[in-house]
Amino acid sequence: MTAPPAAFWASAAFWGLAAVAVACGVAVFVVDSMARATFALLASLIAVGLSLLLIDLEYLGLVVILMMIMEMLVMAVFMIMYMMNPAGLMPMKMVHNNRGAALIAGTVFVLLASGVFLVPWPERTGTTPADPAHALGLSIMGPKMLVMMIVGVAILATMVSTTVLATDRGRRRGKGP
Amino acid sequence: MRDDPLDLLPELFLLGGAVLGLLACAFLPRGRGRPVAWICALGLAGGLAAASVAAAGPGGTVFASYALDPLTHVTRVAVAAATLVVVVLAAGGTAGGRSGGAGGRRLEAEVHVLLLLAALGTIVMAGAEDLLVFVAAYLLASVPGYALAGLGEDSAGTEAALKYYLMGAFLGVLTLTGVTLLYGLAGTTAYGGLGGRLPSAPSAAVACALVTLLAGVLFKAGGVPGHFWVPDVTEGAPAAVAAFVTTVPKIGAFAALFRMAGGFFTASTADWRLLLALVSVATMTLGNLAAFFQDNVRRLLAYSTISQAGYLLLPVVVAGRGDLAEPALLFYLGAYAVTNLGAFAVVVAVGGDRLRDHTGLAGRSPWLACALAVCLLGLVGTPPTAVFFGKLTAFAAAWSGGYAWLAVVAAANTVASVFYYLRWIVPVFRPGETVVAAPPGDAVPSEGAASPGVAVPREGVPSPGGVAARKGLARGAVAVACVAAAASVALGLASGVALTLGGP
Amino acid sequence: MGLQAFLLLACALFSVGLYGVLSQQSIVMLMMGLELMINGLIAAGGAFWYHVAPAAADGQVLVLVAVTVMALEMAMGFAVTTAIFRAREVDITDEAGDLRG
Amino acid sequence: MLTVVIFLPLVVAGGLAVVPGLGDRVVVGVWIAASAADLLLTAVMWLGYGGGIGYEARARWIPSLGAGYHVGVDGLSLPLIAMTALLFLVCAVYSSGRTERVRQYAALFLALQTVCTGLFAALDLLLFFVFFDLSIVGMYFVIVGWGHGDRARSALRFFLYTFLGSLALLLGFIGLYLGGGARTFDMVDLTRDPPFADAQGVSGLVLLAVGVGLAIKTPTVPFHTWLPPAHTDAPAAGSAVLAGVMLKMGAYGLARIAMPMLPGAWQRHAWAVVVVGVVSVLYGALVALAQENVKRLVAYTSINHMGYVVLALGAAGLTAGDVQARRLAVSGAVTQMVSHGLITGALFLITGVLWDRARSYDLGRFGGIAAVAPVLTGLTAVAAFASLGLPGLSGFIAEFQILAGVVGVGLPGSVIAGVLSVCGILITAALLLRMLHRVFLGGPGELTPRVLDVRPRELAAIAPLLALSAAVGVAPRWLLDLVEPAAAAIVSLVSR
Amino acid sequence: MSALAWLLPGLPGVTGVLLVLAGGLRRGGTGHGAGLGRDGHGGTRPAGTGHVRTGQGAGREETGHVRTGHGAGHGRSGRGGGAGGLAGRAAPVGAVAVAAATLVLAVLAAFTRPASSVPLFAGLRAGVEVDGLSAVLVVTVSAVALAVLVFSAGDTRELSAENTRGPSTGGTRELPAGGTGEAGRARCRFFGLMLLFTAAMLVTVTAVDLALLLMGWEVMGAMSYALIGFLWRDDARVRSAGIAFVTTRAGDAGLYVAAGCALAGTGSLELAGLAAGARPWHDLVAAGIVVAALGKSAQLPLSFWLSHAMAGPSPVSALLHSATMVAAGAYLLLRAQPLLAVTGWAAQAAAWAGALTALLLGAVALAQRDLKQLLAASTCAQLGFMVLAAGTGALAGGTAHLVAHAAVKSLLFLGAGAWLAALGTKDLRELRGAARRHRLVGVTFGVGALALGGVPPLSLWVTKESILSVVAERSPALYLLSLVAALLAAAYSAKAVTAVWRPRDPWTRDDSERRGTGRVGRLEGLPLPVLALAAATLGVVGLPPVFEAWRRLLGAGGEPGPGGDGLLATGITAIAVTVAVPLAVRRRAPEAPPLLRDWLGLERVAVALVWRPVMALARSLARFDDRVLDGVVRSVPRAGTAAARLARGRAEAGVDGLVRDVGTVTARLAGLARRPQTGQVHTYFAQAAVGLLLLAVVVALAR
Repeated sequence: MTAPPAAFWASAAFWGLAAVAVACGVAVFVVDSMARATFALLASLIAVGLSLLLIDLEYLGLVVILMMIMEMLVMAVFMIMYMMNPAGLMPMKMVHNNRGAALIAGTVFVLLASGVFLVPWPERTGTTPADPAHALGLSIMGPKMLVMMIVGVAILATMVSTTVLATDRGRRRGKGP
Repeated sequence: MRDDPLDLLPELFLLGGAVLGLLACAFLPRGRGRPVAWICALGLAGGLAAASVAAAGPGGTVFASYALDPLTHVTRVAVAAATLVVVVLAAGGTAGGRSGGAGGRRLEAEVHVLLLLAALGTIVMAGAEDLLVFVAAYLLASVPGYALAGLGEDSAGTEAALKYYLMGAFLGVLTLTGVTLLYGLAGTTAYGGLGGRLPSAPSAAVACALVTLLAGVLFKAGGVPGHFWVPDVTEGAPAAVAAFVTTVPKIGAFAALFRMAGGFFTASTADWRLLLALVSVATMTLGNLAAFFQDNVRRLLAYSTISQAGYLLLPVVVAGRGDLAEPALLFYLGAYAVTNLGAFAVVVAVGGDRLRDHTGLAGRSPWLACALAVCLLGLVGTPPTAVFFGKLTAFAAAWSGGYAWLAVVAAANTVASVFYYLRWIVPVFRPGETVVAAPPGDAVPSEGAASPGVAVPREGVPSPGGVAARKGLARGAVAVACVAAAASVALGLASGVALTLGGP
Repeated sequence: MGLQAFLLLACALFSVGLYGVLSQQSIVMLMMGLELMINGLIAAGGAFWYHVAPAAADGQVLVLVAVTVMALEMAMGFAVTTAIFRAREVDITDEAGDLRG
Repeated sequence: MLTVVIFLPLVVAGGLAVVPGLGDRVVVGVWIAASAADLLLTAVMWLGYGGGIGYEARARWIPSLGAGYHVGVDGLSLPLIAMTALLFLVCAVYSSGRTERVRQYAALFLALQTVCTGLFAALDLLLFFVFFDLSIVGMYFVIVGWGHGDRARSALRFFLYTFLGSLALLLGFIGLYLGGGARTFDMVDLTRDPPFADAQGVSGLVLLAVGVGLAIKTPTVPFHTWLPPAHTDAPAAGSAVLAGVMLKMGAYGLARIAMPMLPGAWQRHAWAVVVVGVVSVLYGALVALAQENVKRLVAYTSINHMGYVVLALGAAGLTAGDVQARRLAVSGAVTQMVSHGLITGALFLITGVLWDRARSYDLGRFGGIAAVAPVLTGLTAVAAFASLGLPGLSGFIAEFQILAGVVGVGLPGSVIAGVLSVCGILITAALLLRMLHRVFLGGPGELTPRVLDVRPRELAAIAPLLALSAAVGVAPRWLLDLVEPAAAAIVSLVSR
Repeated sequence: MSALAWLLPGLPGVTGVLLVLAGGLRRGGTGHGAGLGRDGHGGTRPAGTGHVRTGQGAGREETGHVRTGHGAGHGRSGRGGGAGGLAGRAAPVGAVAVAAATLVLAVLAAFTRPASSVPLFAGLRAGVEVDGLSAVLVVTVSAVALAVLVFSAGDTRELSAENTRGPSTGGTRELPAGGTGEAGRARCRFFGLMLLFTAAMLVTVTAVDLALLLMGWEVMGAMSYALIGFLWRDDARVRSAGIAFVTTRAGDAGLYVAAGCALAGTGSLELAGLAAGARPWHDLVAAGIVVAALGKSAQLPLSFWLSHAMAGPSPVSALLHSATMVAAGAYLLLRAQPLLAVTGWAAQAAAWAGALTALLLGAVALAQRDLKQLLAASTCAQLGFMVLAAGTGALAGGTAHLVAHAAVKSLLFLGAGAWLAALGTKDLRELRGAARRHRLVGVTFGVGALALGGVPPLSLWVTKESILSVVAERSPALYLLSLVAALLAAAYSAKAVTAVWRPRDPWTRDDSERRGTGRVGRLEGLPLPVLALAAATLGVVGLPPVFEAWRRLLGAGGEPGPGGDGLLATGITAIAVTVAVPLAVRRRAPEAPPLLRDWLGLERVAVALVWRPVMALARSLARFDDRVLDGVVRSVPRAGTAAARLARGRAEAGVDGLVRDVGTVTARLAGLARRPQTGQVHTYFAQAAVGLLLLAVVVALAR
């Protein structure tokens, strides 16, 4: 009995994370309180972020985790601010067209999953760069600069939009961005 | 790599206009939105001028993912011009009348900023040569739109915004799925790289990826099955915004789709032409059928824009086959934008959404009635309006690309569409009925753009007296309608020039 | 933990999210469904980068964009929800059905 | 000059629409003057015409599509243009007493005049189509705005049906455009090098599209059902223009576009065209025979008369037959177009007089009008006899050429077609005499006392049409000298 | 000289048109005034109409004039009527003058033989030429026309008074209101139409090609319509006119076909070249010509229209039955005789049709009680001889018979017309003693009738025999038939003579049909002796030297001319029959079988076999047109609207419940088609998802 190689641990970690991610994802729609759903979702997101760490994407994984934590906190605050059921005290099950949705989702899953195994994915070309984060930075400063520029403007637009929409009567209380 | 920011001067003008407008919003007192409108209009005008100049300049790819070619140039010009028109329509709403009457809300000055941002996103969408740029631009083009739809802050407007947002978000995620799949299949997101790698990819997977990618494009274009928001948003949003969201995003979406189709669809082994042809048939048929018995002119126009999207898909279907497809698409887009804006301007001017609000319009305002007739007949495709030539070239392109049957279906659909356009035109020229005075609580100044709350009578709830009861017609909107109608005819008559410019 | 495994995870998340999107009445819950779908895409995007084309950073940018999209869509969603909640005390899609036909 | 003739009415119409505060009298005066000026110019053009394509004008329009502003006249179009000018003048005179929204009415008619003239002068498919479509729109507004009865419905039917036809036509034009080697919409070029020289199947389909589009406009059975309601509910002048001018657009298109540009397909399907023509002749006549409504009756005779034109054009494609006879038939077809415009215009104006007086078209409620309106009766009698093809009036000149030509082609089938069509002449005679008897002769009917005789403006409108018909009937050479070279050209083009 | 060829028909034609136009013209709306005054409708709108008439002084004055004429009463010579009255008085004079001039021209043309042609259609010329046959006919036509017009100038009653007082309208009060203006216009129109009628016949007989011939031919038919229906207030007369026109036009259709076939066969429309065509074509041409001629000449089976033609005024009958219209058919067959001979069967057919008509219509004539009907049937019978002549090649004999018969028949009809005007009847029983009361008419009528019966030495005896002698050579059967027909001719002639010459008896009534004038005008009497003289003496053509010249004139081949034996036999028979009939009639007038009285029931057969089916077909087609064809067209938008209704979706249908209940994707698909736009975002999502899924599947499987 040799000790399992690193690949085994990695694999085991991945499957564990995957199980957590999917289970938490399912839990989002199973639990009967919105707050719990939020935290289930956060768990799922974090599990995926962690799984990214397994494939050399440490930077991105962390980004995902951090952003998601922030986002979920915002969501929690939001629910507490506005929603009628902040504490998730009342049982909550609000679905429509449950069977149809399940059927569609199931079909999609079956099709996609079969695609995953049937499609001959391309061979790997090139190797992982020594520092993926550095490569990402170069790329953002290079060929993908426009993406980030547009994303920036989109963030600006979102700020304006949310402000305009969410504040009562436009700029009554708000100022510019 | 070319990355001279001057190549993006038109986009920068728009961005600058938006930012300056935003600053003006922050410093100007409430209710004084006119300077913002001017700033934004200037930004648009600058963008228009810069785009015109750039059209004569050298083409090529800048920033490794942005194309400068006729497709981009025409989109820049068309989007900027159309947005300018909408700004005029919206400004007419804010500046024209009483401030904040009973139940009425005026559009905030931010509307112009949002319009500019959405226009910017639309343009970038058209010019994108990288799927990631496209996704980002999609986001940029969509997000302000959601806010615009909900600007009225009334029940209908927010519902419109909600639906718009939900559809956009969902289909946007699907698009992102498509992008991810394509990336997985090709290992790159640039159009050029995709074109090189896709031929070896399995066709079923590519087909799946293309369909999901299409979801967002069809959302912006208002095509089946991404069309569901169109009627609801058109009805619920302020009229000027409705004019914007049914016109401008379509331009960008079709330009982007055409670029994708020519760029890497053709390289794939999937039968994407069939895919688009099916979508086209479904879109035009559904749009036409659903428009048949609309009593609400905005919904009618909304469905008409859906059917127009179906026709617009014709040249895209045959992208890359023959030299007619691109000029056909570009010309049709311009023609459609002008004509559709004209029709919406009439709605803004009249201020009433029900068909009967338009009865006897010819008696009240013959010019407006003529403009409406020209625009609607233009949408039918009656020569010599511009849409006719658009349709003509589109049919010709489809035929020469081997899709004659699609042209036949489109022609049959056109005939069906005559019915509902005439349902609108005829009462307009009927001798007018006496206009009933509106109850004071319902009376809102004529700025249709400013009054979505009452301009949207619910079905089943009779709106006593109707909103047509208003005495005046919004002057700015009347002017816009007449100019648009004249432009529609002029563009048609001068289609030779337009096609020559857009063609090469 | 090959490509297929990651993709399977992505498929599962995507499908679960899709189910949520289609079935949830509450707008916020629906948005959570969307997030789950994007979550799947993040997993898939990262896996593709690693297993298909690690040389270029396209996949990483893709993940980045996906995260941004998620954040922005959420922000917008909250704003819209706020607006409609204020306008008509509703946070359920089924009750926003006046515009139809 | 031709451009002036085409656009003069439109300019005047624009003026009428824009200049405010014009009295009805002034409007009518301007309207008549404009139409008269147009007729005068047309007459000058006729006198100065020297064969071939005359008064040709070309301008770049949409070079990238190979379409241009290209107009010109030849022996085929000049008579029709002249007839159009005359008919519109006559309608202006006829309508001069109208009080209802005169300005719009006059502007609309003037615009329609431009459209109709332009269509006949167009030498570019796209230009042709533009005018073709606009004629539908204009006539739609005429019917909806000034018609009577169930006008909205009839007008809608008219619009939808003919619009369908126009789209079929458009598809056909696109086919011609794509099929030609030169990628052009120019009729002259397309005629010189007919497209689809070697693609039989496609050319057949294109011919089908073009043919259906034009057949709806002509109209031939079974595409005619829009015609009777549209005519019945249109105002008299509208009916006159619709039947007199617009029906010719279809047949003119066949002769101008379908035959020269798709000669092979036309030859292959000539028998089908002949059959359609014969059926239209007989069907139109028989259905007209059973009508109890004067205007519907006249409308159905239009189907009958246009059937002769289609028959003759079909026979022209029978290349196995005698070429002289085919020329005769085509010349007859062109003559029939002119003749039918004059006669049916007069007949519709006459029914308009009846409606004006009695608000009815019911055959059974009139009778013995000759006693109270002798002049009207006389005019009707002349028009009816002209319509049934009495020698000395234009109908005979046309129909004799057609029938003799069709039979003279000398194929068994053409003889049978000719014999069957001759029966059409007979039925037409019976039905028109029956109409004459029941409305104008015999004992007085219920509505007869209401019928006053023609007013001067009505007489001035109807009489010139009949006089011209008689002029063609007695001395046809002035017309045939113009028509025959064109007919010969068409026959030689279709025989390629 | 060529001008003469055109002038000959042109003179009466143009004059005719002018007269008709003059008859139609009114100054300033007399008709309005008349109409208003008569119908008591004037009270509602006189001011308005006055306005509309733009207040022309003349118009008002004349309206007033007519109203004063109202008071002045019935006078035909009343001062009212203005232009119409003036034209009415001038018209007869002018018409007679023109007819006389035409006769002069005709004689001139007969000697100078002008010919001329002009281009008509591309490569086809239209020409007129006076050759032998035409020369004979133009003179005959213009002479008879002159005689009839002179008679008409005298006969004013039937044309004017009758016209303004239709039987169906009754009421004498109408007569004066229209005043003499309307009567005068009617006379104008009448003479104009008569001249046009003559001109058309002149064109027909001089035309050298089928196109021009057809023109004259059809105009003649139309004029016959206008003249038969001249008294238009009477529905029956108008109907008769219509029947006459449509029936003859049914025959004319043959000429259209013949023209086409001639074009196909010979490349030209020349009458002279018809026989040269190739095999199928000249048969078809001959068939067309025979059909046309049989129709025009009222031969079996189309004879019935001639019975209806009696509805016209008597002068019309006189002209129509003698030298124009019916004669045109015989003329055409004589003209086309070479063609008929070439085909063989066509000649046979014509001969048999002629012989049978002569026989059967002779019997019909014998069975008539009405003088004009008797004469009409006799016309058919006599034309039968001419057709027989054309069929057997007896060109000279047939032509001679045509000419002589023209004189005889116009004489007889004018006589009958004179009596009708004077005595108000044409019933044979009421005409007893008519000849004794108006001696001139009686004697001339007697001469004519005896000539018609073939009594020696009068003209038709000889001319008929000149036909029979040829027939005898060709076919015994035909000869036998024609002998019997000749016998019948003698019988019906004798019946007519007997009827008018028997003394009155107490039961004889005047004015059984209308009010007679009781007298025969001078002008009416004028043409009778001349015509009687012609009827009596035209037999000289049978004298061998004359017949020889006649044959040369007509260019006929070796016809034997009337033979002595034949003449003797037919003469004696005719005399015997003529003598026997009055005796037989005196004893007991045999009741004729109804079938014969009713013209063999031909009309009923035609109505039952042709008209009713055509009308039934027309009605059913009209229904078909309204319901089926149109229905199909209508159903398309209906289907479209139905689909649209479905597509639009309904709020009240309980969408939510429905959509929740449907569990399967396929059922959802149905929901997608029916009501996509539910307003519910989640249904939008589902639809979009399913739509995209399906698209993906389809496209993935497509390749």
